[in-house]
Amino acid sequence: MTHLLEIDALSKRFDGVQALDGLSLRVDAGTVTSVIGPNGSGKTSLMNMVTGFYRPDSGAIRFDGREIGGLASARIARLGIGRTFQQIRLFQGLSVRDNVLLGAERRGRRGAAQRAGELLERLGLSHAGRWPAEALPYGHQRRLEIARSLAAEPSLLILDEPAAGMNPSEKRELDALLRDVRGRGVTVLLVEHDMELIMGISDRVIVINAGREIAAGTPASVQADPAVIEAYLGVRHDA
Amino acid sequence: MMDFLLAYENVIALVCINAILGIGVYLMLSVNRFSLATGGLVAVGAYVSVLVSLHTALPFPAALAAGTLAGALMALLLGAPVLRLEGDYFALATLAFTEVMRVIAFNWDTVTGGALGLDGIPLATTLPLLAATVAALVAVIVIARRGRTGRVLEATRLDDMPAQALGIDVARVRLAVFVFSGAVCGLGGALLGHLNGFIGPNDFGLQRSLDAIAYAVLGGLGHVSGALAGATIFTALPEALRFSAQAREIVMATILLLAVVFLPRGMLSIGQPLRGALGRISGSTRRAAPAGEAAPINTEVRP
Amino acid sequence: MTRERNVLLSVSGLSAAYGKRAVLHGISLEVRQGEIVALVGANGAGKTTTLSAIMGLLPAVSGSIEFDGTSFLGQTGPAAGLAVERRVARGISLVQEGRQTVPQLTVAENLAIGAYLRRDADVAADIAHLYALFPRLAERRRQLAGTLSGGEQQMLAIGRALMARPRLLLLDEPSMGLAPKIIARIFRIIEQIRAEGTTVLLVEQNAREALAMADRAYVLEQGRVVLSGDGATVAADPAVLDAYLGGRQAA
Amino acid sequence: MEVFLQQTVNGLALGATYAVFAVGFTLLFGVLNVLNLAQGAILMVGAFAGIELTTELDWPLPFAFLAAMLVSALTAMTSEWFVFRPLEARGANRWMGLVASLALARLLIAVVQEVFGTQVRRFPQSAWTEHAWDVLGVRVQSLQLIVIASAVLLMLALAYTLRRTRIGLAIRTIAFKPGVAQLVGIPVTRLKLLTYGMTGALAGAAGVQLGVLYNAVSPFMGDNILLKGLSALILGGLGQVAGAAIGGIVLGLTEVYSVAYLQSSLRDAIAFGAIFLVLVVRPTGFFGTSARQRA
Amino acid sequence: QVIKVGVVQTTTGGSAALYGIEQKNAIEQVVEQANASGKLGKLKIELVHYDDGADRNQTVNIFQRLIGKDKVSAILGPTLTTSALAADPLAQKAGIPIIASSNTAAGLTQRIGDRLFRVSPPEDIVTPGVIKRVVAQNKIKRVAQIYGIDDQLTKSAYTVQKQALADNGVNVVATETFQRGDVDFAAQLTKIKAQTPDAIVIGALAEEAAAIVRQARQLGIPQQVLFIGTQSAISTKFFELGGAGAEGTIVGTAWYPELDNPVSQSFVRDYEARYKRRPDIYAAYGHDAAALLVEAIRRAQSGDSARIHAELTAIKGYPGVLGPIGFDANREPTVEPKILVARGGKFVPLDGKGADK
Ligand SMILES: Nc1ncnc2c1ncn2[C@@H]1O[C@H](COP(=O)(O)OP(=O)(O)OP(=O)(O)O)[C@@H](O)[C@H]1O
Ligand SMILES: Nc1ncnc2c1ncn2[C@@H]1O[C@H](COP(=O)(O)OP(=O)(O)OP(=O)(O)O)[C@@H](O)[C@H]1O
Ligand SMILES: [Mg+2]
Ligand SMILES: [Mg+2]
Repeated sequence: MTHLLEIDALSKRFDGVQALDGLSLRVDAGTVTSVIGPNGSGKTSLMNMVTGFYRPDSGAIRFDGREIGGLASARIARLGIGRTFQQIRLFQGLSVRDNVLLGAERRGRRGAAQRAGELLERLGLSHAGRWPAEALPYGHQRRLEIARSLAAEPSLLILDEPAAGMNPSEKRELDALLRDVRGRGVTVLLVEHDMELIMGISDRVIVINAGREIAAGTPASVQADPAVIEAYLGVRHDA
Repeated sequence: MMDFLLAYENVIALVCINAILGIGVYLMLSVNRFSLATGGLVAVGAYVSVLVSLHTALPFPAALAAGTLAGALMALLLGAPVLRLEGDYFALATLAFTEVMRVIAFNWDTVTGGALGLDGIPLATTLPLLAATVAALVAVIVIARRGRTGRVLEATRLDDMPAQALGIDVARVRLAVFVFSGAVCGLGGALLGHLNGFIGPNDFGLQRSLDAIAYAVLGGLGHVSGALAGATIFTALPEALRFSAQAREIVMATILLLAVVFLPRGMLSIGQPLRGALGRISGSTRRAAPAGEAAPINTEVRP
Repeated sequence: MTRERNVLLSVSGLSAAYGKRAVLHGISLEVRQGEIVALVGANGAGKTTTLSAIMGLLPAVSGSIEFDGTSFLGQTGPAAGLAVERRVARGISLVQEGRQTVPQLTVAENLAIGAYLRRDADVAADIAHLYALFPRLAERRRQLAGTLSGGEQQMLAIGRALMARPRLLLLDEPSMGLAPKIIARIFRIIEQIRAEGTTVLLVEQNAREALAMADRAYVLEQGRVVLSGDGATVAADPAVLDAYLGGRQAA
Repeated sequence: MEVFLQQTVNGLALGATYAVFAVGFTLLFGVLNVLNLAQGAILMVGAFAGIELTTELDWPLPFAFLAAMLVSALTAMTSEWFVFRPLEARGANRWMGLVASLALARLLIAVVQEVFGTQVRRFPQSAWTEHAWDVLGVRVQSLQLIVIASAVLLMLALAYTLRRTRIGLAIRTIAFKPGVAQLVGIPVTRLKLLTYGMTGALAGAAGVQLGVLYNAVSPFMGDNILLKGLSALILGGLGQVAGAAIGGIVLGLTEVYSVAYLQSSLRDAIAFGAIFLVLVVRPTGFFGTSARQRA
Repeated sequence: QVIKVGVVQTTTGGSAALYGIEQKNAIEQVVEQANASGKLGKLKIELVHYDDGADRNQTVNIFQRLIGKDKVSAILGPTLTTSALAADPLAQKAGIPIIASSNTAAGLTQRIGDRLFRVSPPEDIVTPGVIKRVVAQNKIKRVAQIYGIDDQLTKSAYTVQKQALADNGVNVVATETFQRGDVDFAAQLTKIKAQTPDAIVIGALAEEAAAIVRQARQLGIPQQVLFIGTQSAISTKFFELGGAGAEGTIVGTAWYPELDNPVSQSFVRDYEARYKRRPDIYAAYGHDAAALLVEAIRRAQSGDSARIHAELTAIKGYPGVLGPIGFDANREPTVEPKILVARGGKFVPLDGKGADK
């Protein structure tokens, strides 16, 4: 199997904080790979580096065999990496539909409109197409972010805590959506704290702590790992 | 009619030129950058075109082209380092640029004539030409905003970070818009230079930049027509107030202030419902956000 | 004690709207002294809106909000409510959804402004206490809040609200974005502050824990209260079970 | 060497006035999040108040100085009340605020001109303001010392207020996130008004300082200082109070040294060129921290 | 019959308003007196004043309006030379005579054309004589120059001064500049002081010149270093703002308030009575501009621009406040410059009683 994303010995330091400390990981094409870890362990920083929002201090990031570390984020996005933000970043003041249209920006006008319609439908937002984005309830804003990044048709989709603010039934819908996305050949790199979602959907889970990998493997195996329980789960977590 | 034209020809010409400068500012506002470079860029366009007219045998269109090109080129040189700056820092860097340009104009006697300026410039700028220029600019912008370009600009204006995540190279977009804006300002300068037969450094200071911003903002943000409305009102009002010789300045300032306070979305917001129907994607229709939710459009924070 | 004396917050017939869009349609709920009350519901049900209205961030269209026996809305009409900061001064504190910190202030400063209205001498001790609760914040005390990780910011937002020593704490999805281990800790903290005398109105998507801990709960759907009762009863309701507790899958 | 020292003294006195003005400017910028371009006009109003009191009512300078601060403070607060607050309540774009401040400046200048005329005025001279010492061949005027000392005092007072009192923290909170400020019980509206008052007072102080030091009080005196204030602001990093103070001093020295060692006609070009370079090298000014919010 | 005359003087918008207002005041005074005196017969002059806010674009607007709408017979103004360069050609083209009273740039009348007259003697008429005299009298070898770089008036004054200094073989040891609105000249003056010049030649308006002389003395530039200024310093403001520093400043000019000339003396009296302050030199220029126009209209007995123009050309030796005044072939004023020195709060003739040294 080919590695769609390969990260080698990635490090990043902010004054006083070693956010990432020589982290390496692989994401196989067509899978859902999850990254979990305690708050402040470096997950978002990692995603910021993969998408060009942070510049790595050292280490390599290869996407589809090509080095992308330090490239501008727009370049990286155009190579096929889409993302959502942990702190929701919608285009405030634009309608829900226009937000998605902007995601589909690189497609032709007609195609974009059609695709936006489909995505809104799929994410249950069609009723709100004309609302200003900030009028959506929090959970729906998250969905809108996902719709927007899917509109750009990425081959790798990075989701930073997509389930935050969703209730269990909504999480089930998210789960279904992610399966659907994977089914369409999009690789998903997921950051989450929701164990049910993680355990249900992940093909592989990587656990980091203080910027370093402490465990990796199938959901079941990491869940049973005492180091993971100690650092992250607190108690054995059954799902 | 003839009489009216005779008495107000220059006012109308100034409305057009100011509208062009307002459009230059509008362009930058449409990518969320507050440019105070107008004065400097207009100076570059004006001096270059006037020098072409005075020192070469080239025809007027060539002088116009030279001014436009010079404005664009200057914007390119300036934009490369300066556009990295965020929000207000960008505004202030462009302010510095405008001031430096003014000082250069005062000091470079042999070329600019210093404080004495340049005179004897052929009066080539005509009303039809000005009107056509404004119309053409408005048309280009309205058409461009309709489609893809409009959406890209809108995303760039609203929030850099997600725009980049969607593959929009906001830096490139801004530079392109700045260069276009520079060309517009350069053209405005060239036209201005050939309007009255004289130019001097004091025509191009910070005041010019601030006025241009007032045109764009006062008319109504979010649409080119705002710049037109703003330029018209701003330019014509002092003339309309000619009757009150001394208190004119007070009246003028008061009207401006009231206009801003009572029409905080710009003069065009008088016809708000109409516009809402017209420009959905270009519109900056903002609903009331719940209090406590600071919804900053710009991405920067100031630690 | 009479029942009246026991009620700290009483909302009745509350309606609220964003512009023309009505969102709350006559909500009534009560929070008694020393209780933990949970408010659950789907996305968009109006939970956040309810808290905003109680806090005064959003004017109520009609209905009444009484805190500790005094009305927040006044006689002069629905919009003429008590200003937010006055409600804070009366003893209500809100932790907003989505990690609302002041990004440009340091962690320590964020905590300090939480105690803005306090004039007692215990502020320093309270800060120390908070650092003990959230050691991560202690490590980062000089860091600008805006550069914290999502979870760290959430801890900070909760900490800031606690610094006000409120009588009634409104929590909007406090567990959001926190690691499981921390979530467990947050819930313990909530119980602990209740034990120390603070009343809590809790909005949570993590409904299972919330309901397990709550004395009473209200279920909101499309701006209406559709179910209420003590925590266990609500948790046992089949509809709730399915929608908010992960249904059979988790049961 | 003597010349250098003399120029340094000149630069410090000039820089001190810039600093006082810039500090008020930056404070307001921090809270209002708008560049209040009427600040120069507010300074001018203060200077006129000072001059009227000293020349027409024969007030001693120190009292006139305080009164001028008060008048400017009231002017600023009035403008908050009638212009900036309604604007904000109507959800205006911050650029609208900027245009409003321009209009306000125009109005203030026009009114002062109408009332007091266009003539340049000066403060009365007295023995103790005209005194000068020759120290090591450097001419130090009592006025320069007074101006520098009052500037330092004002800035220390402000720094103390902002850094060491809860008001200061509250003001910074309002500046950054008014929503949160409300939620912790900060009386946002009142504190904003207070902040306007403080910045106005600083502008008034700078106005009198400039007036006594250079004897040039005119309705247009604000235009020039506004530009200097903006520059000091850039140098110091927007919204940075300490930065603005240092920025003001640095600007004063830069101007003076560029006259002294380069060419006086390039004074502004060098000052602004320097600002330009600073921005290019350090995109958030000398003391500004990174402005970018993390993803 | 009413004859309309346009007055374009800056009364708002920056320092130009300082001398715009003075000119406007004097012009109004002259016309009112003329109308009242009955010397115009059946004619009556109506002034149409517009303020251009020191913005030459507005000046052009105003000229178009005066010509196209108000149909004026003649125009007095505008205040600034930059405005004149932009607007005067309009009047020239329409054949309407203009009399300028504060434009002093060399060669202006020839550049615009035969309709432009001026009463303010250009710097190149006044300054060379002053420099020559003072240099010879005080054996001046080294001078420093300081001037306003962004003002037409001061810039042209500087150019003429520089030429005159060169012609007299004087060594310019420092050339410093400032900009409009600058209030601090200490840096420039410190630099000048270090060069130990014999004199400082100033190209500045009254207010700036006052600040320069004052700050120079405060910085310890010794009393024997002479100041040589321009005619714009002829203003009570110069003494008020310059204080003790003003003492000894030498200027060349066509007029000063104490001028021993009955027309001037009655003008000063009337002006003081009317406006509660002493006129400055711009008021005097404004006066003569208006007086000459009134005289031309009186002679023409008509509002016809061409006839007024012809009469203006013909005027010779009219008794103005500047002395006998008329226009030469280039429509420049024929007045005799005088050299003055500041003594005890006023200007006195350098040759006269106060002139020691
Ligand atoms: N721009 C920055 N400046 C300073 N420190 C930073 C910056 N970005 C991240 N950090 C620090 O780096 C560490 C890792 O942060 P990161 O956001 O990657 O954590 P995370 O794993 O995503 O946590 P969470 O689950 O809470 O979102 C944190 O301690 C954070 O404070
Ligand atoms: N600023 C706004 N303008 C218009 N409508 C809004 C606004 N904010 C919220 N709404 C609407 O009000 C309704 C209730 O929203 P609210 O945020 O209270 O829901 P919630 O129950 O908190 O949801 P979540 O669980 O997603 O946070 C939603 O339909 C939402 O679209
Ligand atoms: Mg994170
Ligand atoms: Mg909510």
